[in-house]
Amino acid sequence: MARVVVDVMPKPEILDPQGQAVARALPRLGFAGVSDVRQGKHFELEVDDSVDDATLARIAEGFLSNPVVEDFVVRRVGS
Amino acid sequence: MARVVVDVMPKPEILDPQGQAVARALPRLGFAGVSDVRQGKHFELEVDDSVDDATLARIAEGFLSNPVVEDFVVRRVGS
Amino acid sequence: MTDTVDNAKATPDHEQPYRELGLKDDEYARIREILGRRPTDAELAMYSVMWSEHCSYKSSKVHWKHWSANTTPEMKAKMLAGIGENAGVVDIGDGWAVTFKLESHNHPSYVEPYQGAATGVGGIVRDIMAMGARPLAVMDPLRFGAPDHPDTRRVLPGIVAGVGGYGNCLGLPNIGGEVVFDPSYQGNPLVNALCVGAMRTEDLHLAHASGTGNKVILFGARTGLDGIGGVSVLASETFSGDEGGTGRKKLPAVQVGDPFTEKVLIECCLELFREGIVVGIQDLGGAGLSCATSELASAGDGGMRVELDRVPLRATGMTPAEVLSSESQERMCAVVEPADVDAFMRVCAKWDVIATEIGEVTDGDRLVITWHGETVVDVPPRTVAHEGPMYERPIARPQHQDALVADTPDTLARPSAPDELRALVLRMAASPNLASRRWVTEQYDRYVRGGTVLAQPSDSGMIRVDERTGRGVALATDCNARFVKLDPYTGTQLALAEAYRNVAVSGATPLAVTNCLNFGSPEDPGVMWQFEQAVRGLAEGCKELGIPVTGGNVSFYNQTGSTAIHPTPVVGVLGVIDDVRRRIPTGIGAEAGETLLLLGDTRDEFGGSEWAHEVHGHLGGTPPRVDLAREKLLAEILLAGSRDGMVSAAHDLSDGGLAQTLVETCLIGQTGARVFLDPDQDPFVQLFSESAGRVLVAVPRSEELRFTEMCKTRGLPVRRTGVVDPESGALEIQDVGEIPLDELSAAWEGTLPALFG
Amino acid sequence: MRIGAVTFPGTLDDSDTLRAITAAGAEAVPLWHGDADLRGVDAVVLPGGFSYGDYLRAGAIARFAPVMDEVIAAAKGGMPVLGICNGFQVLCEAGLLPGALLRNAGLHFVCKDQWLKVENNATAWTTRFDAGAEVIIPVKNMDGRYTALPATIDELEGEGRVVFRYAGANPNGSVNDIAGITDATGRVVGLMPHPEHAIDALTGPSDDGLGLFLSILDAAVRA
Ligand SMILES: Nc1ncnc2c1ncn2[C@@H]1O[C@H](COP(=O)(O)OP(=O)(O)O)[C@@H](O)[C@H]1O
Ligand SMILES: [Mg+2]
Repeated sequence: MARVVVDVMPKPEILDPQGQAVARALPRLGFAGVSDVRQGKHFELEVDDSVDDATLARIAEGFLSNPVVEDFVVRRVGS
Repeated sequence: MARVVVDVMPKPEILDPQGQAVARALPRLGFAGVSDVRQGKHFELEVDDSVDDATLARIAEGFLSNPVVEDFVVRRVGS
Repeated sequence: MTDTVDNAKATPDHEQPYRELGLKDDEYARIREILGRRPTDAELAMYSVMWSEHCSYKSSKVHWKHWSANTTPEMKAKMLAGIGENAGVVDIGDGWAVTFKLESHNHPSYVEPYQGAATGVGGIVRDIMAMGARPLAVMDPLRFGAPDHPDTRRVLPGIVAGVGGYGNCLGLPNIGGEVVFDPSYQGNPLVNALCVGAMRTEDLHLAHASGTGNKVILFGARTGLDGIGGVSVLASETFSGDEGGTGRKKLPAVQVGDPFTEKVLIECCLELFREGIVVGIQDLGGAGLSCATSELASAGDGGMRVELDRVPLRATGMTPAEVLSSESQERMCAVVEPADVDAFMRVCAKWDVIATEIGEVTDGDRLVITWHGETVVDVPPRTVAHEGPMYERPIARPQHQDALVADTPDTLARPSAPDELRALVLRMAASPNLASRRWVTEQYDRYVRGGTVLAQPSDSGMIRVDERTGRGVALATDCNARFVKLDPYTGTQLALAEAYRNVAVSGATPLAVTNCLNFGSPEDPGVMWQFEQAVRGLAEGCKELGIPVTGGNVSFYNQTGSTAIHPTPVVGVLGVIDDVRRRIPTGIGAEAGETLLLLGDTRDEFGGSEWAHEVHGHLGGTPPRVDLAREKLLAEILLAGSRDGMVSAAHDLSDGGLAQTLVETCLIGQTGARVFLDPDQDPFVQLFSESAGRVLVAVPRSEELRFTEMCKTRGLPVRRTGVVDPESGALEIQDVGEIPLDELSAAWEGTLPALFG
Repeated sequence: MRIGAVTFPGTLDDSDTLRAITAAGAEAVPLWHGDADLRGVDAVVLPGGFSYGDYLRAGAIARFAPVMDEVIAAAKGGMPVLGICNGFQVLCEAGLLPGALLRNAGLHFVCKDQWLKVENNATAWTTRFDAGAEVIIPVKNMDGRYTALPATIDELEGEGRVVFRYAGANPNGSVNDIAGITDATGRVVGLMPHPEHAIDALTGPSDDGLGLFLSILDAAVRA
């Protein structure tokens, strides 16, 4: 068993209203110094050792993210 | 300038229908071997070097996550 | 280096990628002729988007003569703004003006269903805001491929979630729409969106830039690289290999919407209008700033100067061509008198809306755009916005049309035994095109703003406009594209007739028409034949009904490979009702012992019917006859019935015929009924024929005689066809059998959740 | 009696809430998120919608608005506060009510006419209802699944602080079918369904929702 993390983020050129909402709110809450925020999704998968990296990439690209508007990163984080 | 990542996840004892929907769909799409999926949020912040860890923790705990139902992890990922 | 006008003059032979931008050789030559030189990159970007089919209507415009030829002065009388404005406006009385329009977002919704559909809703709402109106409600006529096709499973849930996600967050009730499945839409679903808004008649704002010295203000979201698509070939020309160059070629042509920003923008615009501090306002939709600046200038009486580098950007390194073509959402452009600029900025600041003065109205007749002090655009605005190319495309009736018409449904096997008919009632109720739309419509907020009087599953959506008097409007959109395929002229009139009837059965008086004409490639003479027939059919039909077409939208190139979709001219009809409290509901059972009356004639008409499609996969023959005089008479009778309290429920007959109407009236009203068929006519024909011009009404016992007499006097066929039976809990059709409501409900409600749940 | 309704950026049901307050016979007072001022009202309603787009979490950003400092202080001083849908989410984020509202179990936005059982008719907002009465009121939300840690649920149930429960099918997977709760004083109430959309059978499924607004008027008369 391995734990795999997939982070999915809006592509840099795509509008990210969620991140913007957070970025605009922070100064109002008294937090200075945060110049940009982007918000995406974080998945944690419990994966059988038999599942190889190529399969993980296919899951991340074809299902967990929408390649038209999102990028993704897959990481194995130990068993 | 530093990049800071905050991952926010539903607490283990809280039902996560989004993660479950993913876990249920994967076998149907022909992907075997994924036994559990949980879905949370992933934030990427561009932060001034003056912002210290305590402040980041306050942002993550008091704002980016809801401690009643969520856990969070803060990581600096280099400048 | 930025391609300036001076540079363009100095380098006349510089090769430009105009073909990649969709311009033909002669179109490019004409631009050179207009300008007396080659265009700059920025000018080329502007002309290429504004002269695209989508913005210029170059293949369809020649057919607009049918609208004008068929609009009489009486029809014009209530029209405050018509074709050519952002949206048509009609006077509904009590000092209220209503504006409404349909638009398509088909291709983006196929690429990215959620965002494509969401931004489709966002765009049509901004069109309505640009008229000075408060948006009141939206509708979403949708078409998908085969229901069990895997791609439909990808596309449908995303589109529905996108329509809902945007509209719900924006705070506009969804009051109706359509969900139609047909393999012809495989690979090319249709997402049409309608918005309706209202304003006081004196508040009507037409978008134009007049008054030398008036300021041009861009407000709303920042401008980014969204939707630039094709224009990035210019960037790759200018830059080479760096981040601003080839890397951008792969930019997605999709936009991401932010309904929250749009909601705030609506409130901000309404406050600006209330304060009387705008001369004109224009939304930024397709073609972004290219469109807004050239249209504002073109519609005004002067020129315009714009400092493009003042536009607030979201991305770094954008070129002027990219800024002009960006389709970033949630932006508006206003023309403001200098004395009002401060007040304008204060209102925007209150709503946290970014607003930037980007230019001013000039005397003269040029649109001049500068970039850091250098002139990158210097054009006569009318040549961009209004005087684009116009084509007289070849028209030819398709060769296979005769064979299609000859292949009638007459030889298809028909059921006759009672148990076969009973089974067919259930099968049809459960068929994907007739089953309950609840799975879709439950994802839409119907209550927000508190004015929704009728919504799904009623024949039309109804919104209260004036809380004091109860004045309101009703809207329906319809199109049976199979009918249009068989006979585009008649089929389009049938779409008009159905939408008209759907408005009338709610007790409202039909007043005006909008449309969204979804067709295949205009370069196919067969498609242009369908198109021309459809436009003429609609225009002439509207004249006969006495209600004008106030606007619409054309979407061409809806095809997969060389196979076009069924021609789908979606028709939207708007009606007015002086007091929404006298609306006619769809479901029966309000009063015990109501009588069911069938109005109109039932003929053996199955060409293009749902039965032929569902049971036999057959499409051929001719569509049902259309009789617009009959539709008008029906509407008058329903109006009189509603005024005098003679009608307690009404539901029209359309797809699926009488059987489906009975199923829906019983299930929506949660009440049983006993139905007697005419012994002199084939029960199958009575139950499933799709003859037009028919309505089922429920009238209280005490009104039966009076209502029937009224119909007879006016020459409308009426047949007593059943009674409402609250006790039975079943639909009982004489000589066919009894179907408990539970069983009916399971059939009708089960299909969409099973397919998409 | 003056009852305020707060407009945040992205609030949608504010005009409907003001209409409902007026229909009940009180004076409806619009309140603005950016003003730290309750304009002398006797009770406050936080209406539904998508404040700040609900982009971070429903209610998470609105909870920090200047007007909320006043609402929180007033609530602690005993002023009746009603949170409807997004307003309920804001109250939870602000800590005036326990628990949280998460994405619907079905993962879709749900808009439907919903039967509710009135479990507690002793709060400031529910005295007009009979205990155990069933009422029909629209529910419409994306994030309506009430959730709290088991100890919190036990406490709410034990103290009778569940005010409304979904009757029939649970539309969003809320724990114990919880549709609305109250704080320990019975003056701060939050619910997901929309009583302001059920004040007239012309534009809603019933006029059952009026009961909440009439109840608070009664409370003012008694006080
Ligand atoms: N995509 C949709 N969005 C909203 N409402 C819809 C949608 N599709 C269908 N509806 C509604 O469902 C009901 C039934 O639709 P339909 O059978 O097409 O109506 P009709 O036959 O009267 O034109 C109508 O109230 C219609 O407005
Ligand atoms: Mg109908």
